[in-house]
This record gives sequence, structure tokens and C-alpha cells, in this order.
Amino acid sequence: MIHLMIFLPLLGSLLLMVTPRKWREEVAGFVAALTLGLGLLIWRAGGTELFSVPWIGPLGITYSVQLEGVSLALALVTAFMSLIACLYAARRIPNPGTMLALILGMATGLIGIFAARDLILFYVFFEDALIPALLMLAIYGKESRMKALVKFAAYTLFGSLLMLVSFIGLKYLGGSPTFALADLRAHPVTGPMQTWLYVGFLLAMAVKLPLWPLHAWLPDFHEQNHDSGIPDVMGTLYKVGGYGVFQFGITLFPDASLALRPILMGLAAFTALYAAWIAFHQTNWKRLLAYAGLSHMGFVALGVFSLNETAVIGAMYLLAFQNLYTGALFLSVGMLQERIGSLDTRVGGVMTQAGALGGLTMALWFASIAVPGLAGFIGEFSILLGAYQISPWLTFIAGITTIAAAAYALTAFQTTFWQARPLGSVRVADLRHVEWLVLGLPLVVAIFFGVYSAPALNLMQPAVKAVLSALGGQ
Amino acid sequence: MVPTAYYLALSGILFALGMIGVLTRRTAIMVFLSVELMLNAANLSLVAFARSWGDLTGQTAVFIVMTLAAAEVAIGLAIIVAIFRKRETTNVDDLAGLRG
Amino acid sequence: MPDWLATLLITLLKAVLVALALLTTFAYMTLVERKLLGRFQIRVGPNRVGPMGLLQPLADAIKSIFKEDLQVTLADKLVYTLAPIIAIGMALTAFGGIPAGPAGSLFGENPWVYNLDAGILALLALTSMGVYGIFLGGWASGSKYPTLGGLRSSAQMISYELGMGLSILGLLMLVGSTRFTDIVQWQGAHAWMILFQSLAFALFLISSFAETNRTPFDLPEAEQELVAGYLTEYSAIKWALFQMAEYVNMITSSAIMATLFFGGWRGPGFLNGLIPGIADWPIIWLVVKIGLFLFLFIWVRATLPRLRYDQLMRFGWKLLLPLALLNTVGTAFYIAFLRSWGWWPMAVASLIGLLALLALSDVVRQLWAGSGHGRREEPGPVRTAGGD
Amino acid sequence: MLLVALGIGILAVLVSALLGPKKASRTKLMAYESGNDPEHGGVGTGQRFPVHFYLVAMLFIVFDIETAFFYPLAVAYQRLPEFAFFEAITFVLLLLVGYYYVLKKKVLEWS
Amino acid sequence: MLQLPDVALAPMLPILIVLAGAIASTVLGFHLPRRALTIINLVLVVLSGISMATLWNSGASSFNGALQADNAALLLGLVILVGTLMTLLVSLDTAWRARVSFPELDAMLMYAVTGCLLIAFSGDLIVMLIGLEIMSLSGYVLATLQESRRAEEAGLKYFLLGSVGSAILIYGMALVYGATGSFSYVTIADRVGAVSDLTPANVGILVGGGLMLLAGFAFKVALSPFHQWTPDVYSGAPTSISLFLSTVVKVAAFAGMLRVFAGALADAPGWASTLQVLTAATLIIGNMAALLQTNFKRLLAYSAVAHTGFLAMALLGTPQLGGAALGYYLLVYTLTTAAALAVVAALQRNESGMQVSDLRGLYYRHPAYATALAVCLASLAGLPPFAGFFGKYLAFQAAFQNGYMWLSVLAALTSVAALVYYLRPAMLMFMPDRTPAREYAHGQRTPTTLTVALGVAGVTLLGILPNLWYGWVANPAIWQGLAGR
Repeated sequence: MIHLMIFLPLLGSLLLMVTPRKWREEVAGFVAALTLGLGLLIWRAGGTELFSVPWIGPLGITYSVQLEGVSLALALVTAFMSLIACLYAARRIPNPGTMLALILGMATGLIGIFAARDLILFYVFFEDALIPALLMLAIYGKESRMKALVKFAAYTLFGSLLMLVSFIGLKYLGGSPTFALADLRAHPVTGPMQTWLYVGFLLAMAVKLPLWPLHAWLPDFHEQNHDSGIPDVMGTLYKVGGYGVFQFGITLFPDASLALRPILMGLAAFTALYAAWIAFHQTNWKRLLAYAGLSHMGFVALGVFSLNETAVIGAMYLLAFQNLYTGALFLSVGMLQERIGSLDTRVGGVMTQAGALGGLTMALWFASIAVPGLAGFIGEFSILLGAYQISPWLTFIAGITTIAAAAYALTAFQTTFWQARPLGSVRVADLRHVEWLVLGLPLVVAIFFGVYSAPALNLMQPAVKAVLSALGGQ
Repeated sequence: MVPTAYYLALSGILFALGMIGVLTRRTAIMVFLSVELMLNAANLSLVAFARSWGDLTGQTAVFIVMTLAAAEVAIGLAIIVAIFRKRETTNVDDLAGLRG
Repeated sequence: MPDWLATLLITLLKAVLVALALLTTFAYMTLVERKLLGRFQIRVGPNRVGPMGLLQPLADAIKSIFKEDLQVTLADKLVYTLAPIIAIGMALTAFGGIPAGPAGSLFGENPWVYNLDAGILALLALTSMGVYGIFLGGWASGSKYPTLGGLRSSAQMISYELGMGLSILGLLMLVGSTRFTDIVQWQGAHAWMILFQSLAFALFLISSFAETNRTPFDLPEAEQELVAGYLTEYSAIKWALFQMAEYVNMITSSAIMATLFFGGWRGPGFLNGLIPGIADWPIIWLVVKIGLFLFLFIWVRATLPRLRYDQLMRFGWKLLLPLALLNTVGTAFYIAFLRSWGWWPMAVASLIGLLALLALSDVVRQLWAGSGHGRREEPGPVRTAGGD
Repeated sequence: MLLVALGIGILAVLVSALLGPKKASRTKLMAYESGNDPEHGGVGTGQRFPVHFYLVAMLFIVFDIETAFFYPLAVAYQRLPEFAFFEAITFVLLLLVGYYYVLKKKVLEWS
Repeated sequence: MLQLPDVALAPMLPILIVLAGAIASTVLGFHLPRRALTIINLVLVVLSGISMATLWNSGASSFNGALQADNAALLLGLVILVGTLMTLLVSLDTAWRARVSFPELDAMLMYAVTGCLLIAFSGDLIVMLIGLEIMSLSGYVLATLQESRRAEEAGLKYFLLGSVGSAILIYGMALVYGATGSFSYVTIADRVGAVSDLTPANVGILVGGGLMLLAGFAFKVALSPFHQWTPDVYSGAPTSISLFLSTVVKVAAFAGMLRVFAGALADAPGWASTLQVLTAATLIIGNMAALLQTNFKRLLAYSAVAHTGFLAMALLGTPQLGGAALGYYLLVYTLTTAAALAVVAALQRNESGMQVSDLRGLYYRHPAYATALAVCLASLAGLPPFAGFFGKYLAFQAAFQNGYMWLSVLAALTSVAALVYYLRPAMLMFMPDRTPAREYAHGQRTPTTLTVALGVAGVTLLGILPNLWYGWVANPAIWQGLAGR
């Protein structure tokens, strides 16, 4: 079942190439829904056991996958958002076959990243997810996408190749027979070399997270992507850095994690604040959302790097649901753009004509800025709570971000949706059929888990505990 | 008997001369002749070594190297003539069509 | 006097002697040739300078030396001067390797200047070097006719050199050595090589004519086409040196042919029955044989017309080369599989080959005389310079 | 021998150079082209040799090397005739391939 | 009586079959159209491959080990044949457009392949040298075959630098011979293995010889700073020939390097430390220069230089790991480069290749080719689902495990540059475009398509299941015996 869940979207994507144009949307939607269904079934079964077979025997590369705990939660969110993206793409993009195929292709990569329990497999999925993202940008992007694309790819690969080298080093220096996570844990690398390898690994994750000096690709990436916001959804999902650090970083480099903790937490807190500050100045919705996402990711990073159980759980929780509502927000921006032809945050007065769009968007923003009762709050609160025990000052700095977030979000929202509609501007239509679902479903989920977080927390807690046990219970 | 080292030294000098020729000469023919000089330096050292080891393979190798040199001459001349006939120059620097 | 010095001096002495002998022969050969040609053409020939014109060569020499040595303005000075020196140097050097008698037969010394393991190879190499003289001479003159003449003659010489080199392979297989003394010895033990390798000899002979630029292969000097070929811009002593080289080459070729195919310095064995030991007299026999061949050269010059350039090249590449190869392979085959029959059947086979070639000469000529257009019958068009 | 031979050549040239008269004039030193003024000329001024000569030269190099290979074989032939024969045959066959090609390419046609 | 040489025909069979093709092309070229010749050659190449398969594990050798059909030779030989196959297929379509549709093209290709195989099968330096020269000389001719200014200049450049490389290599060979007294890999390896047996003077000569050999090979495989000819030649020669030169010839040269350095000189001092410097230089220069290219063919040429760096990195590993890595990488590299250049050959308007900007919107005009090209570029860049990734991975691993960590890191960093220049054209192809097409409209022809399909399928398959090929290559015993022990 787990294999099916990983590869079903890819199969669907390939299937789309031979499907007649008429049925592509249905096929894609069906595949995406099926994937989500499979994910839910796995959840009901309480995750899967570790499945491991040798892939490339002589090299010790295995095909080891497992979906449980955090990885399952993230996989579920991925499947869910892929479905949403498919739904919206089918409506918004003319002749959406290629886009749907790319969405599904990327879903496989992402779910694979979460499921992988072998470093090389992880790397493979990691890079696999990159290709559809690049193609989306290339095919549907805007004028100066080439620059954005190159930036995006260069940053990603800069990190990932060093990561690859560090993986090789990890196995070789540790003397592990395979790249499987379990084997590597049994043959740890110790001493200063561990730190170096961790740095190599971290670089990749920091790019993806993204963490402050390595974030420059992010705004361009979002700005140059298609207006509809669909690629952005997938791009948001691709921010797997936090998960990577959590799943592999902490387990494989426990000493180095501890040693580097202050620096990394500092970077994370700075990222959060810095991004919020920049976001405040944005007049382009996409850039604003990009920086908002960056700011959230700073939070996630703060949580993960703090190595505190509460904070880590919060980080994972935030990571999962941030995808949900930031993704949905990108889509809502896409809808806005479709109606008024602009991504500017100062169009004004949209609320009067498209109340439902405005309302749902606002609700999603509330989730984003961590209003209690929505999923974001639980995550951010846990992080702050946990991180405070480690480093009060940094946590305080990061905490300021939440206020900043409210400020930039509401300012932008206000200038777009309230204020006066300029004279002579086009009439803005309200939400129509599918669009209700596209924005509504994520919101419903966000509210649900904001109010009743137990299922998600129950899912994550054991996994986090297990991972943190690698630290020797500090 | 002349010590092998002398031969080696001579062949080294020849080789170096050839190398210098390759690096400084600008016409294809001269470069080419320098290469031949280098080949012959190699031949000389091969023969010298063959003698000092009392082993005939070295001389066989010289035979083969000579053949190679001849084949190179044939092909090199063909190429140079082909170019020369079109452009009346064999100056390597004039072949700027492929710069970059 | 240390040993090596003595050897050196003796060698030097021998070298000088040989050189002088060759030059004298050359000088008188010009005379003999002119005389003979006169005879052939029913006229008198030179008879003014000295009795029977015997002092003619001397006069020629003096004239050459005292004539003004022109040097064309456009010529490359160094190469222009060097070319004749190379030509004569190589020609003279080549002769020194030929043995004129058994070891120690020349007043206790060896009757050869040098004797290399690679005798015949070295000799071929030296004669090839002679091509440089001609080619460079033509090129350095910096004028049209000499350049073309030089090119032609080089092309001709190298083409025929192949035939020459290949034609003696069969002989080498039989002897198993490239040393002249070994070759002569082998012939002493068996019989003259001409018997076993008559075909090869025919090929070698033809090649020799071409190598020395003699009629019917004297294309480089074809006056109708190329004025005087590579010699056009040469005069005085340099011109004389080229001439000298040509004649010395002729002498050398004769000597080689004598050595390779006619028993070298040994006389015919049956004469021993007449005067015991006569066949083993050194030097004499070689000189006699050389003389015969030289006569042949002159005779041919007086008899045969010159070939056209295209015919010449075709002849070399399309007939001589394959035939030489065939001869080689045939000999190889015989040695490998039919050796038990002794050598004589091979002699017969070779002779049959030669006869077949002669008998079929008309058919064969068709083969090499053009691409089947029957161009031979046409009164060949006026050929432009440059033979290309 | 080589020294002596070259010496004679050099000597001859030298003697003549010393003894011969030197009265040069432009016309005398002009290249001979049947009385016409030389069209072009001089060494290294881009005279072109007909390509055919290059072809012959190249063919010679190739075939001469082949011959050179044959010499050691021929000299050592009687020591291992059967094997050497097959070697020689292989060699000659390869040579003939080249020869055939050259023939067919009409390199050996002099128009 | 001399001792009869040990002549076994079986190990030579693959080479002889290819040679037969070459000779047939030479002779039959006057009677058959080139197409027929190419098809004959294709069949012969396949036959040669089959004969290699039958020799698997036989460990046969000939001429007292001067020629050995051990498994390493067979594997490398197969890679060479794959490249040849693809070249021949592509030439079926594009040779006439490049004005090189002579029988000589086939003949020269096959001669070159003969040489390549000789290198792979070589058991001593002389055979290696002969193979290398046959290959190089044919290569010079191939590069010049098209009668155009560009091709001739490319040919001359190739020739001059190539012959300098040969000369250096031969001198190195002479020195190695001087130090060890043998040309045979086995003997050299034996003598080198016990350096203590060598006098200090000989060790010096050995090091010098090793370095010279290295420089000579560096010319042939285009390692910096001996790479200058590569871009000019690859972009100046007709594309189908660039394809051949950049795949088959390079594979063969690496086979030679593998034999010499990982085999004969494995224990010799000196060369490895120099090689790592060269490798580093190549990685940096190749990748950085490629970034600046605007012509796609030239870009691929520089990418070939950059890949040389990776391949050389594999060479730095222990023979067991490095050989395996190289064996895998070479096949993948061949498939990928050949397929990419095949697309260029099919779509270019003229032999100067296409500009990178011409690729814009290719996907909408030639979807299949564009996808294939994208796959190739992704593989060249080393993106995972494609085989190029494992090639790079293996190279990293080989170098890393032999202690060249900094080199791995450097390679990783330069790969980023590589990604950028591969990505740009790849992505351009998918960008919608309204300007008229700038490529040859009738490019799609069956053999080329077949080649491209072969390449893409191979790259994908080997990317997902590397063991299909790596399983054969991985056996360390194969590479341990490179010297023929």
C-alpha cells in the first residue's frame, strides 16, 4: 500500500500523457483522490512497518520506506494539497494536462521524500521533486523566470550535492553496510567529522527550509511562477528542510546537532524576524506570501533546531499545516489575480463585490498568523514554548515575529479587500463552484486541527520521541 | 660503451627542443616538425633503454613508433595541404574561425 | 699509433680512393657515353681534345670550375648551394658499402669502406637521400620549371624506390641477411641470384633506370616539357655536381645489381675449371660487371624512346609495385611450403613469370597505359608543364 | 665515407666560387621562363605544388613503411617460414586493400 | 627455429569483426551505396558485441598476453560498441546533410573503433599505443572529412594537439619501459609493485614516465590544461562526428588510462597526486567555461570536458571501485551524450549546431525530441531518476573512499555550475514561444529517433535500476586484474 501511495501519482502522471485530452482532468483528480485515500487508510492502520529491500546491492543502496508519525502526517498533507491543486488547476488552467501531470509527478517526489528511510533514496526523491517544480516554472512562469529558475535550481543543487557527498562520507566513514537509516544509526560517525558531514547535510536542508542566507531563491521562485498559484502550492510543499533535519539530521548527527544548536537557532530566529520584516514591505501578494512562508519556516527551524520535544512537535505540526494554509492562500491570490489581473496588494475594495473570496482568504490568514483556534496557533505556540526552555532570548526575538505577521498580513489584506474600489475598475466575481472547495477544504482542515489537535499530535508524538532519543535524552 | 644516461640526456634535450618548438612555432608545418622531433627523442630513449635492458621489445617499439610517425606525417600533410590550398596560410594563429 | 686511429686513417684513405675512382670513372664515362652514342648514331663523337678525345673530360672539368656560378635572384641561397652537395655526397657515400672482394683481400684490408649489418637497407636509404638533393635543388631555384622538374623527379624516384625495395624482398628471404658479404657468400654457396630471382632482377633493373633518371625514364630532364628540369637554373660546378651524382648513382646501381644478382665480386664458378681460382679474384670481376651494366645503361639510352610522364608513373605504380609484391609472396610461399624441392624449381617459376610477363606485355601495357581509352594510338596531346 | 663525399662536394663548390668569374646582371640572374619575365616565383612566395605530388608523397610514405616492415620479416623468414607466411599474407592483403582503394580513387591516374 | 608466437584468434574476434567492417567499407565503397555499408557495419558491430558476450568470463588472451579479452576489456568494449552503434545510426540520417556521406566515413569510423577496441583489449603498452594511434589518426581524418573551413580547422587543431599528445605519451612510454624493462602491464605492475626493487634512478624515471603518460592521456581525454582543442574540435566537426569523438573516442582513451594507471602503474608513485590537480582544474574550467557558451553544440563540448573531470575522479579511486565507477559512468555518459548530440544533429540547421536560444519552445514543435533532450540534459546534470546521477555518485564515492574528500566537495560545487548550464537549455525548451522555428523541420527520421530512444531508454532504465549494468561492472575482481594478473 505504501508503495502504491508513493508511486500512484507518478503512474497517474505518466498515464495522463496517453489519456485523451477530454478525460485528463478526471483521471488526475481521481488519482490524486485515490492517493489521499490510500494515505488515510494508512493512517487508520497506524502507519506502516519499515519496508526495506536492497536496491543497488553492491553500493549498499536500499529501497527502504516507511510512513508513520511525522512522515505520514506530512505525506497526508501533501496528498491533500495535491488534490486541491489538481482541482483548481482543472478549473483555472486551459488544457491543464501538463500541469496536472507535473503536480502528480511532484506529489510522488514529495511523498517519497517523507517515506524514504534510506539516504540515497531520500536524495533521489529530493531531486525528483525538483524537476516538476522546475518544469512548472519553465512552462507556466513569467518573463524573467529563467533567472528565478536558475537561482532556484542552483541553490537547491548547491546544497543537495554537498549533501550527497556528506552521505557518502557518512556511510564510508561510519562503515555502515548500507545507506538505510537504521544501519547508519548503528554505525555512527563520531568526532569532528560528524560536524563537517552535518554541515554538508544542513546546507541542503537550509536551502530548502529555507534558512536565512540561503533563502534568496524563494521570492523570485514564487513571484515568477504562474499566477494561479498552483505551482506555489507544490513549491510550498517542497519546503522539506525541516523534515529532513528532523528525520535524518538529528538521528544521524546527534552530537553535531547539539554542538551547533545555538548557531542554528540564532539563524532560525533571525530568519523568522527578517522575513517578517521584509514581508511587511511587499506590495506583491506572491512575494508577501513567500516571505510569510519564509518567516514560518524560520519558526519551524527554530523548533527543530532547539531539539526540545515540545518545540519539535510544534515545528512538525506547523510544517504540516503551514503547507495547508499557505498553499490555500497562494490559490486565493491566484483567484484574486484571475479576477482583477493583478497581484498588487493595493487594489482595494474587493470585499464589497466578492465577499466569499475575501472571507475565506481572511480566515486563512488568521490561520497563518496563528490565531488561536486555527492549526497555526498550536504549532507556533508549541515551538515558542519549547524553544523558550532552550534559549529564551532567541525565542523572544522569534516571538516578535508573530506580531509582525499580524501586521503585514492585515495591512496587505486591508489594502486589497477593504478600502475603496477604484472607480471604473472591473467587477469582481465571487467564488464559483470548485473554488469553494479549493479554499474551503483547507480551511476546514485547518480549523479542525486547530480545535481538535489530538489525532495529529498522537500521530507525531511517538515519532518525535523516537527521533529525539538519538540525542541520548539530554 | 656509452652510458645510457648520456643517451637519455640527449633524448631529453631533443624532446625539450621539440616541446619548445611546439609551444613557440606558429606555422602548422613547424609545429608538426617539432612533434616529429619529440617522437624521435622517444625513439632514441627507447633504443637506449632496450640496450641497457638487453631486451629487443624496445626496438620493436621504435619500429612501431616510426610507423606511427609516418602515418601521422601522411595524415598531417593531407590536412595541412587541404587548408593551405584554401587559405594560403598555415599559421596557427590565423585559424581563428573557431575562437572562443 | 693507436689502433682506432690506424683504422680511421685506413678507412679515410679507402674512402678517398673510392671517391676518386668514382669521379674518374664518371669523367671517362661521359666520354665513353658520347663516343658510344656517336657510334650508335653513326657519327664520330668527341675526338678533338687529346688523342681520341681522351682529354675531353679534363677540359670539361676545367670549364665547369672556371665558369661563372650563377645564382638566380629568387633562389634560396643556402639550399640552392646545398642541394648539389647533398646529391653528390649521397651518391658517393652509397658506393662505399659494396664489397669488392673477400675480407682482407685488399693488401690485408677489407675491400669495402664500411660494412653494415643493414647493408642493403642503408644503401637504399642513402640513395633515397639523393632525392632530397634533386627536390631541394628544384625548389630552391625559386622558378617554375625547376620546381616542377624537381617535383616530378622526386615523385618518380620515390615511386620506383618502392618497386626497388619490394623486388629484393624475395632475395632477402632466401639469404636471410641484408649484409652484402652474406649475400655474396650465399651466391657463392648456391648460384647467382639472377637464376632464382629473374623476375625480381627485371624489376630491379627497371627501377634502377628510373632511380638514376636514365632513359627511358629521364623525364625530369625532358627538354621538350621542362627545359632542363631541376637543372634549369644551375650552371657551372653545381650543374656538374648534379651530373656527377647521376653518373655515380648509375655506377652504384650497377654495382648493386652485380652484387645482388650476379655474384658480386665472384666470377662465374665454371671458369675455375679454366684457370683455378680465377672466380675468386677480387675487384676485377666487380669492375667487369659494373662495366657491363654501364654499357647497358648507355645502350638503352641510345635505343629506347622516352616514356610520357603519366605512362611512367602508371608503370611504376600499377605494374612494378604489384609484380614486386607478387614476387615476394610467391617466394615466401615457396620457401614456406615447397622448400623440400630444393631451390631450382623456384628459379624455373621465376623465369616463367618473367617470360609470361614479356609474352603478355601487350596485354599488360593495356593495363597500365591508360584507362582503356586506347590513348596509346592517339598522337598524344601537347602536354602542359606540371604533369598533374 | 660520408664525410669524404660531402667534403668533395663542398670543395668543388668552394673552388669554383673562388676561381669563377662573377659578373652578375639582372637579366642573367632572372629565373628562366623561356624568355618571359617570371610571373611569380621565389622561394616561399606561395607557389603551389600540384596536389597530385602530395598524394604520391603520401602514398610513398605509407607504402615505404610497409616495405620497411617487410624487411625484418624477410630477413628472419627462414627461421619460421610457415607462420611467417601467414603473417606476410595477412600483411600483404591489408596492403592490397589500401592499394585497391587508391586505384579505385584514381590516385594513380595521371591525366 | 623461433618459438611460435601464441596467436589465438578467439580473443581477437570482436576486433577482427570490426576491422572486417572497416575493410569492407574501404573496398565495397566503390560498389555499394553508403547506406548499405552502414547497415553492414551496424550488423557487424552487433556481431562483435555478441562475440564479446561469448568471451565473457573466458579470460582469454593472445600474443602472450599482449591482447587480453578479460572481463574489463569486454565491458569497456561493449560501451565502445554502443557508442559506435549510435553514431552509425545517426550518420544514416545526418551524414548527407553534413556533406560527409562518403564510404570513407564508415571506413574511418570502423577503423577508429578497431583502434578503440585494441586499447580496451590491450595487455601491453605497445598494443595500447597502436590502438590509440589508429583511433587518433582516424579521428583526425573524421574531423576533417567535411570540406568546410570549420571542419578543416577543427581537424588541424585536433591533429596538431593530438600528435603532441601522442608524442608526449610515447616518451612517457619509453621512460616507463626504461624504468621497468617491459611494456607488458603485468610485468610493469609486478616491478612497480615492489618499488624497492627499482633503483632510485629508475624510480625517478618511472615517475617521470608516469607523468608523461598522464599528460599524453590528458591530451587525449581532454583534461585541463590539455583540453583546449576539445571545444573547437567538437563544435567544428560535423555533429555526428562530434558525437563519435566525444563518446567512443573518449571512452577508449579512458579505457587506456584505466589499463595503464589503474592496472600497470597502480602502485607507481606520483601520477595520482598530479591527476587530482588536473581533475580539479578540469572540473573548474570545464564547468565554468560551459556556463558562458551560447552555442548549444559548444556547450555540449565543454560539458564533455567537465565530464572528463568526473570520469578522471573515478580513476582516482582504488582500481576496484574506480574501475567499476568508470565502467558504469562511461556507458551512461555514452548513452546520454550520444542521444543529446543525436538530437542536435537531427534538428540543427547547419553543422555549427544550434544556439541555446534556438531551443526556446522546442517542446511545442518537437515534443518527443525535446523531452528526450531534456532527459539527457537532466542525466548529464546528474539529476536522480536518470542514470547520470549514479554515475556522478559512483565517481564521488570512488574519489571519496580513496581519500580525495576535497575533490569530491569541489566536484559537488562545480556540479552546481553544471546544473545551471544544463538547466537553461532544458528549461528553454519548455517555454512557449511564438517566433518561427529555428531548427531543421524534417529532422525526425527513424534511425535518429531510434538512437535517441535507445539513449533515453537506457538512461532512464539505468537510472532506476542501475544494477542492470552496474551488477556486471561491480565485481571488483574484474578491475583488480586490469594489468592482466
